[in-house]
Amino acid sequence: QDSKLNAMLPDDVRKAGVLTIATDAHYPPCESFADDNKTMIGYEPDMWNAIGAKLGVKIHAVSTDFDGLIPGVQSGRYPMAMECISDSAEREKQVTFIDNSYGTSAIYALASNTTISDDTATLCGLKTAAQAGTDFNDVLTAITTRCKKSGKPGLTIYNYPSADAVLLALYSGRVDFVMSDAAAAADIQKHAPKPIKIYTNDLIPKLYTGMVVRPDQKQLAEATLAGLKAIQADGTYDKIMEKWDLKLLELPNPMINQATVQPLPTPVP
Amino acid sequence: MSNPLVEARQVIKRYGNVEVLRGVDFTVQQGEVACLIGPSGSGKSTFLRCINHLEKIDGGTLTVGGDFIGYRQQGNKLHELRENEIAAKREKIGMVFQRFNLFAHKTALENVIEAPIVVKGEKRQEAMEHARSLLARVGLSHRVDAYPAELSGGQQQRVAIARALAMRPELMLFDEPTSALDPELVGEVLDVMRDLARDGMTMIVVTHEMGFAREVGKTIAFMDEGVVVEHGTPERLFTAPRHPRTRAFLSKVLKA
Amino acid sequence: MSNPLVEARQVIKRYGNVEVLRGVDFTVQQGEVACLIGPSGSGKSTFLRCINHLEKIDGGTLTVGGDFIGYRQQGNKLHELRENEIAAKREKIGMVFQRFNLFAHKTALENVIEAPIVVKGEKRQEAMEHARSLLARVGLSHRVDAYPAELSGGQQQRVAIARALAMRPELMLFDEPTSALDPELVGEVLDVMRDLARDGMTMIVVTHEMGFAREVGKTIAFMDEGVVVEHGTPERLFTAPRHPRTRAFLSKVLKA
Amino acid sequence: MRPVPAPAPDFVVVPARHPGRWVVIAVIAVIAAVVLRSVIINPNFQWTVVGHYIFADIILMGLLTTLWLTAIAMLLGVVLGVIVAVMRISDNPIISSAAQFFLWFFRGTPVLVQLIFWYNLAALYPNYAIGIPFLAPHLLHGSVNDLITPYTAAILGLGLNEAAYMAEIVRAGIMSVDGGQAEAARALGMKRITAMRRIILPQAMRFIVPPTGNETIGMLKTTSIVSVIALSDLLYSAQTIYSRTFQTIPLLLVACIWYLGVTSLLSTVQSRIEHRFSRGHIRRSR
Amino acid sequence: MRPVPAPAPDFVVVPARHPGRWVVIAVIAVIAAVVLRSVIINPNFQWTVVGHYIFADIILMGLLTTLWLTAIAMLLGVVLGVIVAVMRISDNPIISSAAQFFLWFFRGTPVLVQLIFWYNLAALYPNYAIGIPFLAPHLLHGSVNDLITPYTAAILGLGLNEAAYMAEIVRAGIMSVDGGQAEAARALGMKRITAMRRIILPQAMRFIVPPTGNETIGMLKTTSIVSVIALSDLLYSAQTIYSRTFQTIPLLLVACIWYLGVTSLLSTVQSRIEHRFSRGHIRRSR
Ligand SMILES: Nc1ncnc2c1ncn2[C@@H]1O[C@H](COP(=O)(O)OP(=O)(O)OP(=O)(O)O)[C@@H](O)[C@H]1O
Ligand SMILES: Nc1ncnc2c1ncn2[C@@H]1O[C@H](COP(=O)(O)OP(=O)(O)OP(=O)(O)O)[C@@H](O)[C@H]1O
Ligand SMILES: [Mg+2]
Ligand SMILES: [Mg+2]
Repeated sequence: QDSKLNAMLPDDVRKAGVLTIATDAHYPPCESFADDNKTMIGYEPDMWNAIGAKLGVKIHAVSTDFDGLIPGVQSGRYPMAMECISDSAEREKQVTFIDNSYGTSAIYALASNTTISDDTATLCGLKTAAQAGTDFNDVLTAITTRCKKSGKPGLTIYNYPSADAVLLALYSGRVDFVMSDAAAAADIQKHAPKPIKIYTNDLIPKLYTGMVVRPDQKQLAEATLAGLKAIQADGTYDKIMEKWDLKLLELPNPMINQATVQPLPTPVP
Repeated sequence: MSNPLVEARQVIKRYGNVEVLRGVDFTVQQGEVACLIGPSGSGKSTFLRCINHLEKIDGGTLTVGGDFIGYRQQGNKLHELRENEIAAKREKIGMVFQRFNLFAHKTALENVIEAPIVVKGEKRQEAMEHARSLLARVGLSHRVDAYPAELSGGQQQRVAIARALAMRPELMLFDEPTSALDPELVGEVLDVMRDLARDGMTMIVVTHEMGFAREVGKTIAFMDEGVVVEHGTPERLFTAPRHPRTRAFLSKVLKA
Repeated sequence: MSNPLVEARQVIKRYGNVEVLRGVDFTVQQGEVACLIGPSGSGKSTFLRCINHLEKIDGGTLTVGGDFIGYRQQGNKLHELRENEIAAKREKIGMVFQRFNLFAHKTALENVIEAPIVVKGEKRQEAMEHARSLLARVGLSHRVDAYPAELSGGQQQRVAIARALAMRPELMLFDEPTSALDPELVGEVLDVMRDLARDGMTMIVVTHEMGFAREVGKTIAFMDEGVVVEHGTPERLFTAPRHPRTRAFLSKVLKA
Repeated sequence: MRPVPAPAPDFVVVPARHPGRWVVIAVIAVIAAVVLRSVIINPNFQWTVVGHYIFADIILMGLLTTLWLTAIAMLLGVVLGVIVAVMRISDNPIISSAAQFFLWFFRGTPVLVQLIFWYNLAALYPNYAIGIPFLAPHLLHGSVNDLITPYTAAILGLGLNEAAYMAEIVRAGIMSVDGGQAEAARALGMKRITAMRRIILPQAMRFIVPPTGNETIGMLKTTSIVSVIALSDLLYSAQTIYSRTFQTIPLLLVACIWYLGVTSLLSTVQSRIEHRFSRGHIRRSR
Repeated sequence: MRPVPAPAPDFVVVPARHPGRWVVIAVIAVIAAVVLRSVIINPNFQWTVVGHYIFADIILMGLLTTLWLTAIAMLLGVVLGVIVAVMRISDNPIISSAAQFFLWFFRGTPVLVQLIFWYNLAALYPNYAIGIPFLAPHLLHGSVNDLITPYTAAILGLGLNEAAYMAEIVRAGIMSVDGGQAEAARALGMKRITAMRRIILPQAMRFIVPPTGNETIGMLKTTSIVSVIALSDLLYSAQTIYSRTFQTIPLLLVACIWYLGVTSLLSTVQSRIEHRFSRGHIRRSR
């Protein structure tokens, strides 16, 4: 605990000594329920606990369906939400991001499918799926654009409401490959009923992901950012990312609303 | 003879544009049995329903025991009452329907005790005792726990009479109480009504049972096309009807 | 006289453990009008319903036109028919109910043409013409487009008769066709039935209208407790009933 | 009875007054005004965003999906529901148990599971083959995934599920029709099935229509469950947008506005149908 | 009529045979066996996983949530539904329009939206204050977020929504009771509301129970929508597990088994209640 950091917190949070964070604990390895179905595990829980310790508050994490998440933040029911939410200019109009890592995606296919490779050309004309409303769809659109440019047929894209529905479509042979979070690779491979292979692609961009607060909660955002920087400084951040095998996604110089302050390049199809 | 319980003057009732009652004049004395006869559609039921204000009248005056059922009188102003205020006034008027209308989900006994308990707030025990004595009076002591669907028509109608009597009414209205019954069963209901008349109950009976009307009725009124065409004692009306319409009607009914 | 259209021998019908018909013997000749009388619950309706196999009998034999309605005869074996095979055989038997049972969602005309079209496959045009003539015959030409709820009881019953006649039946069954009617309206239905009898229709009529039974009935059968107690010509039965139960019943009904 | 008395003295009738009503009207009006005002000025509702999306292509496409899915699922539900209801009250014990099993199974499992099951039939049975044993063992065969498109899965899942609920409604309706009607039909020589179709069912409609209105309006919202099989209805289209832009509340408002519109329309249709089927049923005075 | 003929010759009655039935039974049995076998041996169903989770604490906790949410929501729905239905057919135009508005609004919007709305009322109105103007302006006040817990939001959302659907069902039931019953009650001096409570509603129950059974069984599944306000019912608990383990199909099977069990129970209860309310209503022979 750092009393200087503690002083940065808004009065109500500091007095209560508890910070409520909303999440949807259905996305390993970001967060999911442990076998007891009470404890949340994942790199984000580790991170929010570490930051909470620095700020001198207990973290109270609540799992809710995504549809309730943003209204919950906007109504003040939850001061903060954290769910591997990727930062974008559009979203920054609604909430303020405290970015804490990179996020990226990967291509998953059945190992029995030997025609697919890292080369975009091998994907043209196939059926694919991704979770609705995610940035994965932008990648799929980019792949289609490149295929069309080279005179090949584009992708047929299906959208599902959850990551597991996307994977089920892959296992049942309904689609040839899917696009999902790269961070989840280990879990997916471990639990898949059929062998899975993972591919990368030069059209897959890097994004910032972070926690979100209501735009008028400047003070909370600044305090959280300070807490994040503190755990980076003392090496806790490194340990967490290493533990979850995510060293590649470490964000060295976190900021508030980084997607507009320091935009990342988008690969050109 | 100077104590009219029901007094109707120039009662008018319309449904939409149709004038169903076109100025009914009708008086019944305390303790008297008045029979209403007339062809189908002449307005007999409608008039009966006006008496206890199941229908609102559109003209004329209609009092029961000197009281306007649907209004509160203040000087020469009649303030219309609301449905719930009228409900309380209906207690003193019993009504028996052609189709019995017993409460289908309640046994005979439950049918009889229902209104005394929920309307008058009688104690259950008291109401039960009274109900049992009424059901005995109409000859149904052995059927108190039967549901209406398990009773014959005649038995149902007798329960309906007991149900109306349970409210200790001053006036009983009967709307063709036997016309839905098999001929065999008619007798048992008329017997009960005869009995009531003997005990001095004021009754208005719409009926096609000319024998009953002749025997029990103190006066008979013949209605046609929304007016009382003719009235008088049974002897006079049945033997020397004055109006041609009365004559035509009687010849048709008495022949059948 | 040697041509029985309906022949019942020792017909037995049970509901659960209760024997409702306890060996009914009954024969009706072609072109004859037979009336069934008897107290309530004696099994008159049940027997009528057995004739067109709305109820299955549990013993005895019952034929219409020499044909077992519910069975196919092969040698001395009776093969039970399935419901749909029986349906076809019911065509030749018309039935009129006490409560009319007109199809509530269809106009008078539609009620009459329904069965000829869907059962017999008559052309709509033909069926309409026939229906109109039948409705004219029962005096309802002006009400062909009315729904049952818009008709008086007597009118409804006349439509019901026209509906049964539309199937050109060989036999008509009437189950107390006038007992749900106001006395004024009884006449119009009985007139239609008289007319039918005059035209030679074979009819079985359960009725409480003793006047009609006496006038039109060729034979009268008195039923009590599930058996035909006594039968004979109207003159004989009404003036000199042999059985004490017949006597008791007649005295009660004729008095009312 | 007395001789007719002189005409009644002229009373003046004062109509019943309902002072309470006016108070209630006033209170409701005030509350409505306050709520309306706060809804309009409350920045959380982001009315400009609502205005921007209300006629957006993706929303309209979603609405279309909602509408045709509802229409087809209800059609299938009603038709199958009537069949199952009639089977359920059949005298034939096999037919009636088959119907009961159908009811039990499809009412008893969540429609989500049914959808996932149909859609992913291929995970369980990747290929199908219909044939005549020994002669032509593989007359028809192919991949189950080709056979079951998202559309067929959606229609099967929603339709069969709805059929189970409708069957219960239709059964209750049939039981409410007076027994004399069936009797009269049988006495005229109609087969059971004809009597059912021509006489009983049309009269049962009076009892069937109101709960069916409920089911239809419910189905309008239930269709959003097809998102699990990659179809996008009205609500899900809104969700897709706000999961990207985080404008949850205004986009839910957009969906609500459309739902309310369609519901109003359906309610009007319902009362028309109700009116139509009450033909011949004049209620006795109350 | 002829003299009674000699007793009938002894015919032998051969009961109707239904050869079709046996064929159908055989076919159904074969199909059932094939399906059952393929369900049992198909590795995709992962029966060991099903066995592992069927009595898992989290599943049982979810089941409990489902059950009490269904119970409370249906209770609120039925009670409010009856009130709204009675208001809807009131002679008083204000009361009846208020009821109509309620129906329109709550049937017309998705329950998801209603839940989010209630739960996040604070986004719109962060604080509440109830008081007497001028005298004690802030008799009761506080944060709306403290007032509306997930539980109150779930009960309000599901209950009010259900009330709208129930109101329509109750209205249809009331309309089906013979008008003579109300008339008789009025003639005995009962107030409208008494007649409704003691005479009309008990008889309307016959028509109300079957669709209410539908609603209850539907509600059992609808409760899973409370996941948006951080409550976890049976289905959502299963989803929580498989979102981690990706054992989608066996966990859905676990949920289905419980749903089927509860549905069977409810169906039994329903037919008992139906039986009870048919008291005094002997159907005339068919
Ligand atoms: N609720 C109503 N709306 C419109 N017209 C009505 C209504 N009730 C009755 N009428 C009409 O009023 C007239 C009188 O009906 P009423 O029932 O009083 O006659 P009635 O003398 O009792 O006949 P019946 O002997 O057939 O019972 C009839 O023409 C009838 O059609
Ligand atoms: N479906 C049934 N189940 C059980 N008992 C029945 C059934 N139908 C009729 N009964 C009984 O069978 C007996 C004969 O009834 P039925 O209706 O044939 O008499 P009825 O002579 O026509 O009498 P009514 O003149 O009252 O019509 C009665 O005791 C009746 O209670
Ligand atoms: Mg009348
Ligand atoms: Mg009978």
